[in-house]
Amino acid sequence: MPVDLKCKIAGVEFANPIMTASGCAGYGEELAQIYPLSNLGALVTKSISLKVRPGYPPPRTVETPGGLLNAIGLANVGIDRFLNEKVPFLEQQKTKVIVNVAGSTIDEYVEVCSRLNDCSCADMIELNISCPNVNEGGIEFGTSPKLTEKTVAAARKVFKRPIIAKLAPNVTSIVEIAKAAEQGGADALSIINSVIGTAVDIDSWKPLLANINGGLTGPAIKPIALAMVSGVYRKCKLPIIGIGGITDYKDVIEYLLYGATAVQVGTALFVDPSAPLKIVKGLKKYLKEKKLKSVTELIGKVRR
Amino acid sequence: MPVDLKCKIAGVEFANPIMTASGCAGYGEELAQIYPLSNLGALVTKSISLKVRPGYPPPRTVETPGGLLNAIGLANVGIDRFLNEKVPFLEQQKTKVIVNVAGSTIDEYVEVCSRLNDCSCADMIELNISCPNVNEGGIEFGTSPKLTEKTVAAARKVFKRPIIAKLAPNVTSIVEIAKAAEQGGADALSIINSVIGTAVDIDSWKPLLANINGGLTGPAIKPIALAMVSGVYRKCKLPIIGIGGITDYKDVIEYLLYGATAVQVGTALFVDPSAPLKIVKGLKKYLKEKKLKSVTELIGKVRR
Amino acid sequence: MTKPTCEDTLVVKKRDLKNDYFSLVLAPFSGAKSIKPGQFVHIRLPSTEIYFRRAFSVASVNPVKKEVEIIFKVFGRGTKILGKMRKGDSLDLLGPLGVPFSFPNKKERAVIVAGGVGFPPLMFLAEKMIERGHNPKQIEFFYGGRSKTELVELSRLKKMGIKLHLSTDDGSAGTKGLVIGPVEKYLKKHLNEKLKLFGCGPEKMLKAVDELGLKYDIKGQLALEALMPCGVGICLGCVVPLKAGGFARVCCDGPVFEIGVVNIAC
Amino acid sequence: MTKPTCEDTLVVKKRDLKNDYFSLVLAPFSGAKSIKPGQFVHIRLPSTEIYFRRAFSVASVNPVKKEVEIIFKVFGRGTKILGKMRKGDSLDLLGPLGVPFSFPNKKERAVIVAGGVGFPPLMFLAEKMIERGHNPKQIEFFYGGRSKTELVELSRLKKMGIKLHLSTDDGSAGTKGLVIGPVEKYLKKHLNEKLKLFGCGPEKMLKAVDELGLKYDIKGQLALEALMPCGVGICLGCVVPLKAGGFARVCCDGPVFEIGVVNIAC
Ligand SMILES: Cc1cc2nc3c(=O)[nH]c(=O)nc-3n(C[C@H](O)[C@H](O)[C@H](O)COP(=O)(O)OP(=O)(O)OC[C@H]3O[C@@H](n4cnc5c(N)ncnc54)[C@H](O)[C@@H]3O)c2cc1C
Ligand SMILES: Cc1cc2nc3c(=O)[nH]c(=O)nc-3n(C[C@H](O)[C@H](O)[C@H](O)COP(=O)(O)OP(=O)(O)OC[C@H]3O[C@@H](n4cnc5c(N)ncnc54)[C@H](O)[C@@H]3O)c2cc1C
Ligand SMILES: Cc1cc2nc3c(=O)[nH]c(=O)nc-3n(C[C@H](O)[C@H](O)[C@H](O)COP(=O)(O)O)c2cc1C
Ligand SMILES: Cc1cc2nc3c(=O)[nH]c(=O)nc-3n(C[C@H](O)[C@H](O)[C@H](O)COP(=O)(O)O)c2cc1C
Ligand code: FES
Ligand code: FES
Repeated sequence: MPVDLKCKIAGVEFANPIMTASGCAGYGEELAQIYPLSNLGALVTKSISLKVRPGYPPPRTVETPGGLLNAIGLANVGIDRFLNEKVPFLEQQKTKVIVNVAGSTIDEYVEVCSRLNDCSCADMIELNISCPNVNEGGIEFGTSPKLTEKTVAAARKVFKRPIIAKLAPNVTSIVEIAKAAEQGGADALSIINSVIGTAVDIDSWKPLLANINGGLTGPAIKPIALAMVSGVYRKCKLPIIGIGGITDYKDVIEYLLYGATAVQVGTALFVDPSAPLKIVKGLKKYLKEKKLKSVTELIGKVRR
Repeated sequence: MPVDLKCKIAGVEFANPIMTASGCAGYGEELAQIYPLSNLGALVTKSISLKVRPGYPPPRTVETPGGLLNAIGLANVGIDRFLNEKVPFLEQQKTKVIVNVAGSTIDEYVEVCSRLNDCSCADMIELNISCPNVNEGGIEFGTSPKLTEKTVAAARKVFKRPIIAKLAPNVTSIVEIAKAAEQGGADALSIINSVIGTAVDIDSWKPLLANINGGLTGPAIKPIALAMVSGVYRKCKLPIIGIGGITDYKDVIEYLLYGATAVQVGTALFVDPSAPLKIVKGLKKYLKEKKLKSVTELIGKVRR
Repeated sequence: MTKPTCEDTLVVKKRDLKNDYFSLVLAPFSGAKSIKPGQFVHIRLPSTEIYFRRAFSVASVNPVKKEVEIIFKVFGRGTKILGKMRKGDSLDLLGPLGVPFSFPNKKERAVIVAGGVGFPPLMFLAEKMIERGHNPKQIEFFYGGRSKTELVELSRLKKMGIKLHLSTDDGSAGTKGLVIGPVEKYLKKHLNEKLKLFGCGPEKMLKAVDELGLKYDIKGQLALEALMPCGVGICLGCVVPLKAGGFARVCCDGPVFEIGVVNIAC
Repeated sequence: MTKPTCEDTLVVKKRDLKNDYFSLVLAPFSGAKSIKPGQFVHIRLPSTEIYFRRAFSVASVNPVKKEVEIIFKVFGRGTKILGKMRKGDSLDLLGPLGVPFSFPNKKERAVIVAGGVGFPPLMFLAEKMIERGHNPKQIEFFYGGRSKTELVELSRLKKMGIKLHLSTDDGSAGTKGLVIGPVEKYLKKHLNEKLKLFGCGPEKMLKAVDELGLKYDIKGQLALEALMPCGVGICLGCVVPLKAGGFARVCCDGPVFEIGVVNIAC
């Protein structure tokens, strides 16, 4: 009997629960040269902002034990060029497209979201609220329940299809932020974005990232992300997309057991662009071995 | 010319900046069988609570990429047995002793601290505020600036020698907690305690820790800890003891450059109980190569 | 307890026993001559992929050549790397660690129960008992495994002159079924003798041996396993619950415990 | 661009060049025949200790045997592991990646400037140029290193019949001093000819070649290096600043860039 990998979030159906994480697959063009994107549950784009952003100067990345530190600086082509240059390509791909949106003011989020509302290619948007708010002294939207709710509510007004709020882990209570996002009208939650970290060169005494601080990602953060997914799953009803350190199908199962409906693969794509294909294979094998019919049977089934 | 590894925190002088982290060296007895504790800057004891605590059932640990997840449950002998059974041994060791204190109410902290005030063996105490507060629905003392300040202030009243507040990383703003500790009268800060994490067995679907959630430590968390040390150093005047993922002397230098005055080695002791000795050697060599006279010349010298 | 030492040693001999079992002889280890049966060494793998050490019971020592032998089965990530080590490779050893077995009185009959990869410390125990003058015929060595291929070093055990009782789950060698059946049969027959039980193997087997000891009032010792981050008593990660309440550290309060003391979970 | 493939290959030949330099031949790699000089392969190390791949320029290919040669110097953690690989070990290769050099017109004189471990792609370039009919005497190969022991594969380069100009910082071989001195001298003498510059090596050297190209108005290309988490253009981690503003990805907008385009930092 064939196993079923399909999953559904806010009414959108995905061929499988494996998505690429924002910033880890560009706009899909490079991966499409390696394998058809129809293999993915969804492609999540790099964060799109209102204006083009060149990003931070190099060095932008550091390898750390079990992880990667990055400070890319939300480099992206901006909404205009995204719609003109990237959407035509994405429209041809037989995969769901989730457009990740970044902003430095609520107005910017709104503007980008309303432009995307007219772009049917964007099946969903994912709000990256781990961005500094220029109107509030640079504090991150995602560290304040109030700002989180406001941002999601504002996007909600202009974008008619489902909205995912992508939560940052650098908070005292991610459950509180999750509830604020739910309050604001989010349809789903992506958990987590990268963890703040840094590193310094002991010879030159210079930070190893031009931006000094960066985001820690990769296997090192998986236990942290899992605990956050687990916490939110028990306190909040929204479907969860688990993110952080996923390398193989075993990691995916951990996320599903703790309550995720789908997952995103980020840093692992850098090591192996075909990781999602291997994960899908592994999942199928696992389900067969466990005599499960559908991947959805794993969701939240951790034995406490 | 000999290099100088001595460092001073709140008037207490340490032979070198390398201490053992709480919970990672017991009460010193086991390490003392391997090498004289005079090799350490200080021995930090396991957290001491008012009553004896057996700790959580096994499994208590999981190996993760670049790290360790633990849920020991603050297992310790309690203040009575500590004073009767462990202090006589510690008094004979030629090293500074920092007694780490845990509590589930402010009263418990106060009681343990006042008992320690009469024990001259305790050169300093380190308040572990990453403990659930039973009077406030189990929220951790260290996640609330108010509770942090109150706890430190209460300990301050009864303990006359220097007090270190040990901060938890699972907060939105560690700077805010650091300032609250300073406000409460702390003389120094230990940054950081372990990061909340979890893991699950994909065969049995049971969490890999009996307590489900645990604390992530080891190399995986070093970038996170460094960013927190760096942030607090720039906003708060208290001396900092850097903790998290230190394995070799290079890690120590990163902490010092970002502003730590001393460091603690935790998880690495499990892999190599003699790690502090090797770190001291490495530090000496580095200082010579860099033509520095004292390890204190590194503090905060990152080139931003 | 002898002071543990931490040293780089070399693989001086490697034997590929069958079915993923290997024997490695490591030397020179200055702590070799003080190692007693039941004690273990904590081995750092030459790969930062595996951050924590892995514990292995000592299977034999050569005090003159300062050699330590371990026997293991490839099981997970760490033992896989260990299985690929070649003669001349170096390994960082910490040991000897843990509480050893107490040797039985020479008049006592030792009933040794080994399950699968639990046999190395018991083989070492038997060898040392004989060296100390215990009559090999007074050593009943029950050795069970899933199937014939899971029972290794049989000729070595036979050469010791001990009474070897094999059993396999599938009946491919010795008695068919779990090792505990023949053990209980034996105990029942010899209840009038002075017996001492020794066990090492899977938890289920240990629990059964523990129960047999209590049921027939036979004293003895069990060597336990646990995940051991440190191996020296400082992390409290390796604990097992005690029947009397509280916990004990397997690495330094054990791994050898008296029958009836530990609340063995299965 | 050819579609990159990701495949397990075997080490079919290993040569220990001197002074921590090694050559590895990897095969079979189905992408081998399409690889052009300047392109690189991204290698996954057989150790999860090293999570990210490491990039290596291709030094030669054998399209029939589907072989890919890389030449590297042991430098950090990854190259250390690579240096310990033995014949028969397997390595996961992703490639070919990146923009290759453009071959110069056959009438142009190629002035190739190689610094230290930057020589492999340039050796490959010279080889392919000759294969395509370029007169070896029209290839001026400047090869500089810290000292004699840092210049490897000299006999191989000599056999190609190209004009080899060696230089070392300490004067132990060829001209004493940085390679850039002899290059400038040569350019000045031959300004009336049709010249094309090619460079690969340390940033300081690349910056100097870039400046020479602009100063004497000689076109050419430089192969850059950067830390490359992905190698395929998706992480934006490998960027270099452009003189015109903005950044370019070294892995897929490069590693080969036209002279005058990149703002080379030192
Ligand atoms: C005192 C002692 C003596 C031992 N003596 C021997 C011996 O003589 N020969 C031998 O072959 N083995 C022995 N072991 C077991 C050996 O340590 C494990 O096989 C080894 O730790 C497995 O490591 P790995 O990296 O191969 O597996 P991993 O990949 O680390 O583990 C695979 C799975 O097994 C679990 N696991 C890892 N270690 C243990 C453990 N110690 N107990 C239970 N589960 C574990 C992990 O959590 C994981 O889920 C002994 C263990 C102890 C504590
Ligand atoms: C397109 C390209 C082609 C290359 N071709 C060759 C080649 O043909 N032969 C060869 O020997 N090397 C080549 N390199 C360089 C090679 O990739 C590095 O030597 C290798 O990444 C170092 O890895 P490591 O693990 O040994 O060092 P690590 O231990 O990772 O690094 C040690 C230090 O070097 C830094 N570092 C690591 N990689 C690089 C890098 N790529 N550039 C600058 N700094 C780095 C690290 O940040 C670290 O500080 C090439 C690099 C690129 C990008
Ligand atoms: C290089 C890089 C760039 C990223 N860029 C973005 C981004 O633009 N927007 C965003 O929401 N998340 C971004 N992320 C975060 C990832 O989407 C993901 O949340 C994080 O990497 C954790 O997953 P991982 O451990 O699988 O990489 C980026 C991560 C990396 C490594
Ligand atoms: C097994 C274990 C037990 C610990 N117990 C305590 C404790 O009792 N009190 C405390 O303040 N910190 C405790 N910690 C946290 C450490 O002191 C330290 O802050 C943390 O491990 C980070 O440092 P590391 O990465 O060097 O291990 C414990 C850590 C571990 C791994
Ligand atoms: S393994 Fe650390 S206390 Fe036993
Ligand atoms: S290495 Fe990832 S974009 Fe170039």
